[in-house]
Amino acid sequence: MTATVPLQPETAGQVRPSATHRLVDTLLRLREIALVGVIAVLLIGTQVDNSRFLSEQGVKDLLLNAAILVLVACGEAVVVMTRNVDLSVGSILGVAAFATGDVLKGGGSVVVAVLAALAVGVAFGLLNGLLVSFGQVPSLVVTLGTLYIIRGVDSLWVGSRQITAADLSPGFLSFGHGGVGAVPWLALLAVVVLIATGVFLRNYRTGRDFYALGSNPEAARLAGTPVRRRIIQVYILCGALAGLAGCLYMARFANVDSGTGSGFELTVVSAVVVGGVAFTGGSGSVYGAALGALLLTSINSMLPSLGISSVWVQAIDGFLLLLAIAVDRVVAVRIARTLRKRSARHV
Amino acid sequence: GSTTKNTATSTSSSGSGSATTSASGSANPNAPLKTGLTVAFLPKQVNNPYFTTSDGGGKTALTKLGETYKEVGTSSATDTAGQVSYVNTLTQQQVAAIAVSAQDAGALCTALKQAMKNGIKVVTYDSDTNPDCRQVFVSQASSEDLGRSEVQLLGKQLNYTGDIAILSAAQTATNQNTWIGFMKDELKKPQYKNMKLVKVAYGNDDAQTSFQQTQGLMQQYPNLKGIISPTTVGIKAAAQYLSGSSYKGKVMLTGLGTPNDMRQYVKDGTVAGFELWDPGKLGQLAAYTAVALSSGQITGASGETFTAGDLGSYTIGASGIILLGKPTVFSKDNIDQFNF
Amino acid sequence: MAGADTGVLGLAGVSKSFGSVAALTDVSISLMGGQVHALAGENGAGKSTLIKTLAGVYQPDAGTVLLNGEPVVFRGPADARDAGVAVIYQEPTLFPDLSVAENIFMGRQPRASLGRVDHKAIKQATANLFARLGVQLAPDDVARGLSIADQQMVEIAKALSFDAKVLIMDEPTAAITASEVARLFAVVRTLRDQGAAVLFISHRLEEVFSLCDSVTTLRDGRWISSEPVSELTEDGLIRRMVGRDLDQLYPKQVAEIGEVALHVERLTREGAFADISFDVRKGEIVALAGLVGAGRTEVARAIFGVDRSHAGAVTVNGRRLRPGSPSAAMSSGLALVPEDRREQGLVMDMPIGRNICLPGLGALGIAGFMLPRRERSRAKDWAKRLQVKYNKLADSVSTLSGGNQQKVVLAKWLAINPHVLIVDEPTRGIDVGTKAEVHRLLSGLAAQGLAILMISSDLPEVLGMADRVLVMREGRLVAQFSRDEATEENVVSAATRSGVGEAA
Amino acid sequence: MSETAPAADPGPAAATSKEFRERGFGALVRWDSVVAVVLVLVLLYSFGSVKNFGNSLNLSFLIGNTLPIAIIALPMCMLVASGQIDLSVGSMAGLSGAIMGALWNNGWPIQQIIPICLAVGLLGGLLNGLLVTRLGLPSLAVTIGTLALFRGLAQIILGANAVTDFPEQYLTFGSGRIGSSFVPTAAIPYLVLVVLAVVLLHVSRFGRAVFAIGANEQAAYFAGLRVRRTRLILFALTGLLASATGVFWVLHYASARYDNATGLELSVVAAVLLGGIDFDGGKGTILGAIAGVFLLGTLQNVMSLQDVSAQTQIIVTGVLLVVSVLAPRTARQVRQYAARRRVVSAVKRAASASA
Ligand SMILES: Nc1ncnc2c1ncn2[C@@H]1O[C@H](COP(=O)(O)OP(=O)(O)OP(=O)(O)O)[C@@H](O)[C@H]1O
Ligand SMILES: Nc1ncnc2c1ncn2[C@@H]1O[C@H](COP(=O)(O)OP(=O)(O)OP(=O)(O)O)[C@@H](O)[C@H]1O
Ligand SMILES: [Mg+2]
Ligand SMILES: [Mg+2]
Repeated sequence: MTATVPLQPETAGQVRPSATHRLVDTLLRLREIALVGVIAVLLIGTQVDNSRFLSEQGVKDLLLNAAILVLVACGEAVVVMTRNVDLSVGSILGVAAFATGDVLKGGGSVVVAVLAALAVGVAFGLLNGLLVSFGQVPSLVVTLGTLYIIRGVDSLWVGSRQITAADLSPGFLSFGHGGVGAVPWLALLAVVVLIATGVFLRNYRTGRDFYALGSNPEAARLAGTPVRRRIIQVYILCGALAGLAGCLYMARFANVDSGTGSGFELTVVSAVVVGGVAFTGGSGSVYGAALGALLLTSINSMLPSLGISSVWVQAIDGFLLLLAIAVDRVVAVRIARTLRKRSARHV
Repeated sequence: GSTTKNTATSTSSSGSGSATTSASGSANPNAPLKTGLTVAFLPKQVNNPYFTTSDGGGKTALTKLGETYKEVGTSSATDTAGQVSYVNTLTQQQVAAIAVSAQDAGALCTALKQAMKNGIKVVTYDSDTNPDCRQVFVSQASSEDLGRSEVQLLGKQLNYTGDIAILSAAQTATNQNTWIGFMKDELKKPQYKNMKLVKVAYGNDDAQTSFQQTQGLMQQYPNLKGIISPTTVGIKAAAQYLSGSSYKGKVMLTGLGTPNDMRQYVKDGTVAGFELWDPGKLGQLAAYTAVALSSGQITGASGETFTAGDLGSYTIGASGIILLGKPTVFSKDNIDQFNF
Repeated sequence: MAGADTGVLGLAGVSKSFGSVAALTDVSISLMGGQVHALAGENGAGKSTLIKTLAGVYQPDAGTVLLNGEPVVFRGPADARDAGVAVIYQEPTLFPDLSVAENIFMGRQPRASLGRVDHKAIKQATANLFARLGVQLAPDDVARGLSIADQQMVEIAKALSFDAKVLIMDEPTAAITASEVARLFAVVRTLRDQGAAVLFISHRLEEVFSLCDSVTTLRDGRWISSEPVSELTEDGLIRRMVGRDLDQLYPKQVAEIGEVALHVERLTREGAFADISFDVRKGEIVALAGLVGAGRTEVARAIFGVDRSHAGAVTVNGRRLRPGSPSAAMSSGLALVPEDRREQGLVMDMPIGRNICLPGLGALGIAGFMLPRRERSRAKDWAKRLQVKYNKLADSVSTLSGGNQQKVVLAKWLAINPHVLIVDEPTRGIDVGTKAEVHRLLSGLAAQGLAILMISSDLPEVLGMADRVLVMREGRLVAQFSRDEATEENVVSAATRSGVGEAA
Repeated sequence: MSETAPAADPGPAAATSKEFRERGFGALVRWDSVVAVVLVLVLLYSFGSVKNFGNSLNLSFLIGNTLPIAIIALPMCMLVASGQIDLSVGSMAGLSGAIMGALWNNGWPIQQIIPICLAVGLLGGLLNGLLVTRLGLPSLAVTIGTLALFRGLAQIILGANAVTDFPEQYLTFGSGRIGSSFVPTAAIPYLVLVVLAVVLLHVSRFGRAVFAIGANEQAAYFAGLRVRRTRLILFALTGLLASATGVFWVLHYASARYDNATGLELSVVAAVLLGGIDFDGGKGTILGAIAGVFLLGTLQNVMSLQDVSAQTQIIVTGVLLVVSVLAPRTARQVRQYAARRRVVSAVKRAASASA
């Protein structure tokens, strides 16, 4: 401290929050906690009604259902954090899935197949990234455009061909549904990718740049962030994850045609939004998005398991989605108020 | 099925387009087949392997007869508005006949009547519209045959005991609902007294949804022994789920599927047998019917007879329906003979 | 060209225009190491444009940027930064979602093993910077919701953290009070003594004279003069800027003080301020003074209803206001000129005219339909009264210079003829010439019976304009002075006196 | 906004995405007029050289089939200008159709059914609006939720039924045309709606508030505008017109099913985007939205007549969207690059002179 400066403000008198208080504050601030709560309530509620719901096979199914969505939502979340959006993920997933199948059908190895899927994803991600960053044009329009373009290219390429289980090797197929105990390989892969992305976002300059870019693009530019490069990078990441997800889709469903992944973008966007990643950019986490994905797929697994007629499923689905975001919001507001009062008392 | 109120005659616009009027024109069974006609196929969805096979059949037949084949359609199976505007476009283009698989029994009516009014012959195949909006419906198999035979197939596989469920496509799918009606009726017979239908689930012809519906069935009904899925998307999703789950081999699956889709699951024992008609033949028959209509050999009235190339001779049944024939049952023994 | 006296950073013959507006014409300047250089000029003279050209934000249309006497091309702000240039822009540009610590070190975070960002080091370094500047913010605080003054302090901390060879500051002091200014100056002097070149912009002339060694004046985008400050008087500087002599700076008119127009009683908002009671009478100008963060802006917001108060009441002309409703406040004749012009005062992408007409749309049309002619005449009239320097009324506000934007904000609210006017930092960034005009205008309106509550960090302005001065500290009203009692010492000591014997 | 953009080249700093469209072609051209001109050109070309395009039956098909998108585009344009979005419009149209079918099956008179459908639309819109404005939820999330909810309700209400037998004169209204001209009967009320929308958005006080709210919510709030109420009204209007579209859909296609108008939201969004409405809010014109809608509709019609495959049509739609944002931008970028080149070479010259 420089003693030369006059009018030293008084800091000694301030009550510092205790360690436990701070822990509670941090916990309260974690938006993800609310989501975990909502998911837990839903799962436990279903389990009470139907004891087979959380059996080994049941848990496995839950995780399998979520894995693909988690991957894509993770990539989408990063894009959304930079105040952009990628609506073309469904189309990319479709092409990548077929590319995987095409390689495998032609007798290619699994490694080549995965690389092909990633390459497809990276290529289209790069296309999106270039288009968006080239002119700093609204990503919503651009990626809605590439949604159509990539889907059209897919239909032209695939035509009426399809890849079915008979075209795939047994090893690849068992990768699609096998695993250790109740944890499928696909889910493990998704979790690894998720954590890697999370760590990258939190602990690396490039990751922090993504947040900065979404929080205030103008300020990011003034701070010397290479805006274009970062935008291209997030789109490549998102494309690559969508490509990888396409590969997993192939393994999981063992059936792709030119329509695979249509309309998937809306599910992905809902997962991201439910996961608390704001479309205004700069906030949220990939873990939230992953939880959002888990919540959505859990709802869809839960309803049939409760024996609810399919006629009702969609309405209940929508209702629960609204309920989840509303509860999340109310809880967040309450917490903010509590924290404010607490800090008011500390002054 | 559809609970459409029957005031059809009053809704038909300006009368002239309705089936009754065109059927009252005279048929000349010996009229020569015209050549150079353009017949347009309008499937529920382009790029759908099933429809590509059936329309391919149509193309073969038309080429043989010296006609022009074309296929247009939407890339989504639920884009009814898109299908309507394709009918409109074909009307504008003055094709000779349209062979259409209707996404919606009612929504195409106005447009199809417009087409008929403009002298275009309308054949529906695979999925019908209201009877007064087309001249002939080429039906893949009798709904009754399909419904009953699937139950019989599953009954044999289960030794006639155990809970069963149905995994259908959309709740609105008219043909599915008709089949399910006959399945329920078949189950009333005494030999099925130990088989209980516990649930009809809907997978919306979407792989993921069908998957989750199958999972739900398993969790909800521990004693479930068999599933009938009378839709190609549903049966392959269910098969893929079962083949990778602990229920493989313990729960029997049958229904309607294509041999190519199902080959793997028949071989690995997930599925013992399923059935389907030959979609290629369905398309051929639709094409022959369209040409016969355009050439004036038939008008669409019941009782008329015509020859459909090497498929043989067919007679139009009640309310303008032509039946393709009995479905084929596929199993380990014969599946490798088929490729579609 | 290169030589010992060329300076660290400079411009040679630079011109820059925006469409038909020439912001800079053939301007040269040179910044010397170990010197604080002032840049003076009216609003819209081209000061910010000059700075952005130095910082690589704009590329000059003609002329060159010189680094150590050599021509360089800064392709973007990153290039300038890498060359050792740190900039505080006129408008704070923070990342609202990130902590202030991250804001300061974005893009150049210290790293630990495996290239990981060292979060601890960032916090520590931020805490040190804040201590040096006397900023009472925690490194973990999120930037969203910070007052303009706090944002400005974070920007200052950011610029200082660079250890830059050149420090450029565009009106860093416009929103902060004397004590923060004193701290900032102490730090800047240290940097200067260590050999840094500093470029400083302020419309407060006394700051220019107390801090700077030399001064360059711009007028209408043209270079007028560069000279040592010691050879100049305030009047001389004003003459160079404005091109003429100026009238009295705080032209206080005598007004008849009428009945109570604004009555605030026991107003409380948890976490911001507590138990605030005061009156403002017709014809009276009441100033609310205090340090940055004392809660003045929060009080204004709560009175106007933008924030919900948790206890207490506000009465305007005898009518009690519904809490939390600006539209109700406005319909009873209350108006608030907010301090954050970019977020709250203006719709930056809308035309100037539309902005001026935004409040009180009702008076500009018939039965809900707008009458464009009425809109245009209101906008034109008020733009002229406040001497806004603009090209076309249809230009978007974002093309105006900072001070001219502030004039639009004032015009917007004065145009609706309120009964009670709350102004928060009304002359932030406004040049001396127009400032006098604004003061004359406010004083004249008060004389016609308007009640004014004025929040200002500019102490001379407070003392020159106010009939009464209320002083806030840490969310409470701690003192009240009449116009005669109010002196600089009184107000400052009331605003800063530490906790001894203070009313609870 | 209806003012012409200034002829300013603000340099890279001010080149935020919000400004790019207008700045793109300088002061000469506004994006919505570009779209309108392109539409006129496409029409002229089609009349000249596309067989069967110009006859009145085809034109009436074209207009009739585009009307559902065109109706919803009106309130959507305003909603987007206020910075919000409603993705539930297709489902709301489906729900209103389903209610129409179910009530008709139960023997209700159609004169009662239609007001009920419209009321449901209003309520649905209010639900969206209340969740967004009162709870502060993001509209994207809310309307993805109600997208599923409304469609689900439609399914519950009408189930598998398809209702087709509505009264003749209503069906004629839905699909008929005036005499043998190319104008569908329903186009007349639509024109009235267009006039109302233009007045509301571009002439009235309400419209001023909408743009201000969309461009800067906080500043609008500080100016005493009723941010939440304005948005609530827009959501309600959107719901109302979505349900009106549902009614029209049923009459036009003579079919009430729960899955009517599935996916309509994406077509509306694409058309509105093409018309130059900025999804950041604060910008857009009704003219632009309508031009966008009919440009897409016309292109699809023309391509179908020319036997262009569905896949290719999809690609063309996509390319059109991308070009719509990229073209103005590219022109700008090229200009900037040239300017920078000039400066750099000037500097080089100066450097070599001093060396
Ligand atoms: N992005 C822009 N587009 C168009 N004109 C601009 C832009 N930025 C600045 N100008 C114009 O350039 C001139 C100089 O503006 P500048 O911001 O440099 O003034 P300033 O000296 O910083 O004024 P102030 O003291 O008010 O901050 C003004 O006339 C302004 O309207
Ligand atoms: N941009 C905003 N910033 C802060 N608060 C806001 C904002 N917009 C709305 N609010 C909150 O909304 C409430 C009222 O908003 P507004 O005046 O826009 O709506 P209204 O239509 O007048 O509502 P009401 O009918 O309840 O009076 C206030 O309590 C305020 O806290
Ligand atoms: Mg400035
Ligand atoms: Mg303040």
